[in-house]
Amino acid sequence: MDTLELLRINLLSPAVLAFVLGIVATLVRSDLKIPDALYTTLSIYLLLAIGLKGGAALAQTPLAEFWKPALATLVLSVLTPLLSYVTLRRLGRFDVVNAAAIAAHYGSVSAVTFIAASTFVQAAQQPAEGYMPTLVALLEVPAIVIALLIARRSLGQGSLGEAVREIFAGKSVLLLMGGSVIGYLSGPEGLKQVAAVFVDPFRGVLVLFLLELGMVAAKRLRDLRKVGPFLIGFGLLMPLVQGALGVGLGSLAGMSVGGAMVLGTMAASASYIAAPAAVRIALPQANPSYYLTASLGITFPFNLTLGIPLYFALSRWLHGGS
Amino acid sequence: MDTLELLRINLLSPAVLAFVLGIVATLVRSDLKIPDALYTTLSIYLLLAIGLKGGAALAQTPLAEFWKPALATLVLSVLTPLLSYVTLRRLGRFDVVNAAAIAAHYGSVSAVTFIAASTFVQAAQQPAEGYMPTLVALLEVPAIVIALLIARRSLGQGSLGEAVREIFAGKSVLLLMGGSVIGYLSGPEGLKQVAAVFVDPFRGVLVLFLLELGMVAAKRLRDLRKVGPFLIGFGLLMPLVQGALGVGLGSLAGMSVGGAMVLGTMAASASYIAAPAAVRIALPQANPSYYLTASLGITFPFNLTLGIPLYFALSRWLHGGS
Amino acid sequence: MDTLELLRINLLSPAVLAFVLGIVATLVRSDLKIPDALYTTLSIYLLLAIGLKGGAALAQTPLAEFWKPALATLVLSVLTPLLSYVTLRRLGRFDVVNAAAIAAHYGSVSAVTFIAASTFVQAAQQPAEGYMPTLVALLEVPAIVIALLIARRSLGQGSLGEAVREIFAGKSVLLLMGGSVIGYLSGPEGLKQVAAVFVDPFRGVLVLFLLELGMVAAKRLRDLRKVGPFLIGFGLLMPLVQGALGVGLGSLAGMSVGGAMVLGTMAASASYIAAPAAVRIALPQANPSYYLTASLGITFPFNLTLGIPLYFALSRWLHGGS
Amino acid sequence: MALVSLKLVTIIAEAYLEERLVREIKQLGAKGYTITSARGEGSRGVRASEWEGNNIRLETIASPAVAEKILQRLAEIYFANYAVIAYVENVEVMRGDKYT
Amino acid sequence: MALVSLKLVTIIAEAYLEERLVREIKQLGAKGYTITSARGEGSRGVRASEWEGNNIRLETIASPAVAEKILQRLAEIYFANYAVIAYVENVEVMRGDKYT
Amino acid sequence: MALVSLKLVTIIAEAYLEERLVREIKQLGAKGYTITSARGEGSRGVRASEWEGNNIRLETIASPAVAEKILQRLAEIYFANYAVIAYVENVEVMRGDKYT
Ligand SMILES: Nc1ncnc2c1ncn2[C@@H]1O[C@H](COP(=O)(O)O)[C@@H](O)[C@H]1O
Ligand SMILES: Nc1ncnc2c1ncn2[C@@H]1O[C@H](COP(=O)(O)O)[C@@H](O)[C@H]1O
Ligand SMILES: Nc1ncnc2c1ncn2[C@@H]1O[C@H](COP(=O)(O)O)[C@@H](O)[C@H]1O
Ligand code: NA
Ligand code: NA
Ligand code: NA
Repeated sequence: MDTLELLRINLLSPAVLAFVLGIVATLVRSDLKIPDALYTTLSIYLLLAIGLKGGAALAQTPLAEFWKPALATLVLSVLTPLLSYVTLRRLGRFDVVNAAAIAAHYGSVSAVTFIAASTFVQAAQQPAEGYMPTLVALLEVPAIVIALLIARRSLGQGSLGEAVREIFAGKSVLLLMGGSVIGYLSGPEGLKQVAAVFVDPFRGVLVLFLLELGMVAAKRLRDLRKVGPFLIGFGLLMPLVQGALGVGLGSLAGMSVGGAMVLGTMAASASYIAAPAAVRIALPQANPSYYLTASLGITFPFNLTLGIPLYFALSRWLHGGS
Repeated sequence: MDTLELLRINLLSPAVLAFVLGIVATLVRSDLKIPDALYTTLSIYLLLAIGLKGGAALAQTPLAEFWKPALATLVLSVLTPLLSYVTLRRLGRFDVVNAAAIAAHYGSVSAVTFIAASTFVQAAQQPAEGYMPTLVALLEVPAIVIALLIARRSLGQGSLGEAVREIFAGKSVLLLMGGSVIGYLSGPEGLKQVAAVFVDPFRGVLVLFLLELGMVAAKRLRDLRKVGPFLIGFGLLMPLVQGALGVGLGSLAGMSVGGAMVLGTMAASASYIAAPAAVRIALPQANPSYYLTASLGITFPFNLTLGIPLYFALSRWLHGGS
Repeated sequence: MDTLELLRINLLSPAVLAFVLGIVATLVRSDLKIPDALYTTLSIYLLLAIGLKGGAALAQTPLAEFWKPALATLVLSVLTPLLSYVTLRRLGRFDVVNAAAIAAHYGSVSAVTFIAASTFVQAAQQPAEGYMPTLVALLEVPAIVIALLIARRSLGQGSLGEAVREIFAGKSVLLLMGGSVIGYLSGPEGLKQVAAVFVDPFRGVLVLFLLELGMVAAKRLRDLRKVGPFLIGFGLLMPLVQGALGVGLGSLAGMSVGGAMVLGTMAASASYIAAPAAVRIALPQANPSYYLTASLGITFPFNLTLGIPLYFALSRWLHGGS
Repeated sequence: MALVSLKLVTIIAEAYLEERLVREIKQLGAKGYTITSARGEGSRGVRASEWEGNNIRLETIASPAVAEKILQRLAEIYFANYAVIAYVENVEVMRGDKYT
Repeated sequence: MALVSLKLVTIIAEAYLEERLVREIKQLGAKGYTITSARGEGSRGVRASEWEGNNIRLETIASPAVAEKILQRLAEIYFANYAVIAYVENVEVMRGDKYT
Repeated sequence: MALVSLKLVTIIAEAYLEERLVREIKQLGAKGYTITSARGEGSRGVRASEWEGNNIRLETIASPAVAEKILQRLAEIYFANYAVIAYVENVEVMRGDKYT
């Protein structure tokens, strides 16, 4: 399968097409609305399911196999927010607060992009390692904390303590980590009991979720003019840089083609779940137009459509594939 | 299996019994309430699932096999609203606006009745053709447009343009057609990925949906007195006429026993999803008591309980069965 | 498997761990909230599913096998509320109204505890009889009525008639009994059609439900001080007494290890669905702090964690097991 | 534009009372009402179980006489045993005859 | 604290009209609005299907002139064909310039 | 019927602030509150992500003094950085001592 074929498969997957349908719905001003309760339910479901699966897999992973990828992830969690911050300050001339806020988003992980990548490698017969969801938590949390630390250092104020508490108690991280612990403790046996809800329907649920995200992303696109050309470029190029970094480090850490690719996608993706909540508390002065439009309006669609096949091609190439 | 046995099977299916439970809940003034968000979620789910399955099936159907049923459907989409309109004007002495509003409902399709019919023929080991859901969209849209055109011609005013845009952008048609396109483009492979959500649970979800519809229909029944005996008779007899027409045309077009029966049921059914929305815009003066009570309070329960086995018996008979 | 091992299995099941996660979420003041619509949906789902399965199983159970367990259940439905009432009046010095209100809760059944017990015996390879859900309805309704009758006799007033109507029309009993009738009429064949929704995902759905219940129970715990030490002791010891009674009567009635244990758990559990609604109408003067904190804050977590393995050990012992 | 001055009565009560309250206010002469789902806290701590829902916020526009009767009824029957509060405001409406 | 007196217009209408009403009030000069989902009953019995949602309760704080224009427009276009009611109250706000 | 005149403060804010606002108004002397979920638009265009919810509409009936303190606090801490508006009305309640 060459890269073009991969691209075709990705673009014609039900999930990506549902995202497009969501965009279309907004553009034709349809009265379609996903109920808030459904959106919240799907989010809870996805985070808990990611956690459960990761935890159950971790229970079966020998530490010898896990520590290198874990280390690679921690390195990414330090590098990527710093990289974003410096780029935004130096090249983009953003002020401290907004640069840090955006960096928190690009350092952490988009859960839906992560799932889309996992689904993709599975469809491509190159499934990622089972413990990947654990890496999501490992990348997510430190990246946000570091971005907030930078802002605090520069501003010399702010309630970092509360922000960190809030990140851990925040529903995203709580569900992700809680799910991991449940999965770990109850093990593969426990997971089997709940597979009919938390494993099998996973991809189908993603379709509903992406329908909604398409609608939200399309609304964000209306703000494109407000954010300026630099941030648009940033939203398209930074994922490529961070993605390559992630795929490279993952490969170095001995991960499989699929695993390194998913790690790369995680690095390339920008959070719009945990990060906005944390930024809202620690940096309320930051402008949501910037960080939400960049992460949800630009980077998310880019990764979902073009990024995923690209990172996969890169991972295959690094692993000596065609 | 004779017709009585078919009737028994239909009446004792979980879906029909759930409908009855919904009616009972309303009659005994239970405090049971289906949350709005659940109702909306189920509707989105059913429409998207119908579309997905139809699209995926269409991707595998040769045009040679499809064009005749498609033509039969288009003929129905012109005939049935005209028939309803003329009957209501001539025999029922309805004014133009209300006659056209009701005709729009009886021309278009009730998604839930369609699903119940598909489930029934499957249980009777006579499954309908896979492309049926595509026919739903083909019947739905023109029928509404024609009914509105009639009203406009007679009234010499109104914003038909906007009404047509609204029908296409309306969530029902958008999900149905969007789902079909997704199903078509991602094909049977794509459908398989999401089958655990959009295929397997289909009938079970229908149970929940019919529980709610039972409650709504029972509330509508309270308006029976307001709509008068003519509309009650119309709601019981018109489905028979249109159903027979549909089964006949479907059989002529070479469809199977199950397929012709489902087409007949589609013709016999009255929309309460897409049509009310369209009528609301193009004919706001029309009285909802008429069109909702007739379609949801009378025709829907009739089709669900007695109509479905009848149309099936007719289809078998036309195909030379017992 | 010894009792400790059973305890370990129970405590490390995904369901119990999800309950703990819910408690943790409340303790760390997470912003996690289960949407009301989801909570209601899950409740509707669980009650309907319990009913459907019970009804379908009953359709296959010969009366000869069923009447003894049914009788045992009816005996329990009279004994347990009386026992609670007398204990609360004599030992606890509660007034008539509050004693009767609490007795109504401890007489009836907690649906979620019932499901957790059924899941547990299944995991322990000792599944309960299929007709168990029917027994839930048989235990639930008379127990509440009796408790309310007591209060009425003592108070010499109140609208018992309306309270009884309300219990039957109340959504919990309506869904449970309605589901049973649907399951009975459509039989195992009908159940198979909807199994993908009402059977397979059952345990997974329980995880979501218990996540929410953990959050609610943790909030109730804040009221612990208000209810006083007697009620705390009552909430911990009464389940043991009623549970032993239930296991004993079930074993006498010839039920299996799993069946007697589930009946015991039903007797031990305290309702927080049907009973609060009924009490609210018949005894509006009763203080919800008492009955909700005891049933949801104390007895529910106790049964879920320690009670279930204990009742199982007892049932095995009564059946001559290790 | 002919604006008419009327009373807006807002009742906040446990969801569980919805049907009863609607019946009562209709009997007392209210010609319509609007309900939104709400949650809240007051002097009564706990509430009935989640399964019975949270609070409702019921609004009805009515003549001063009807408004007074509604408040009276609430005071007589509901205030003692249920979590219910109510308040009244003056509002200006169009088509005043619609509400009386 | 400088409180400014303004008008609060509340419109209760079928959910289906949400987008249109928002467009209209913005055109007439409203600087913001808040919507809650509602249900209710009035003189028109039935409503469009459930699938189209129930009622909405739309609030907007505006100057007396804009409030009057909004009521006028409702009376002209909506009152005849749709289930809509509206009422006006006086409210005190901070940062009064935000609303005009 | 003894109706007492009090202040009704309505705060519309991002859902995300719910817990904090409730804590604040209790500290300032509010004896209860009612919240409904809302959505809306004002001068701040975008809002935090959907996952954090939309707006809330928080109502509290309080004495004029407490009402003023609440507005003051909002002005000091929230108006600059968050999407929040607030307004005050006069309402008549029964059992006036319940609110003060
Ligand atoms: N001071 C208040 N302001 C606004 N709403 C209140 C107030 N007090 C009580 N409520 C509402 O009325 C409900 C019942 O109040 P209570 O009977 O005091 O528990 C509460 O759940 C709140 O929603
Ligand atoms: N008197 C009233 N008080 C409060 N809300 C009302 C009143 N009358 C009507 N409504 C609301 O306005 C909507 C439309 O009213 P109508 O056009 O009379 O059917 C109803 O569904 C109610 O939500
Ligand atoms: N003029 C207004 N009338 C009613 N609600 C408003 C108005 N302006 C703002 N709001 C509400 O207050 C929220 C925050 O406003 P803002 O800070 O202006 O974005 C909005 O999302 C609306 O729900
Ligand atoms: Na990232
Ligand atoms: Na039709
Ligand atoms: Na019990």
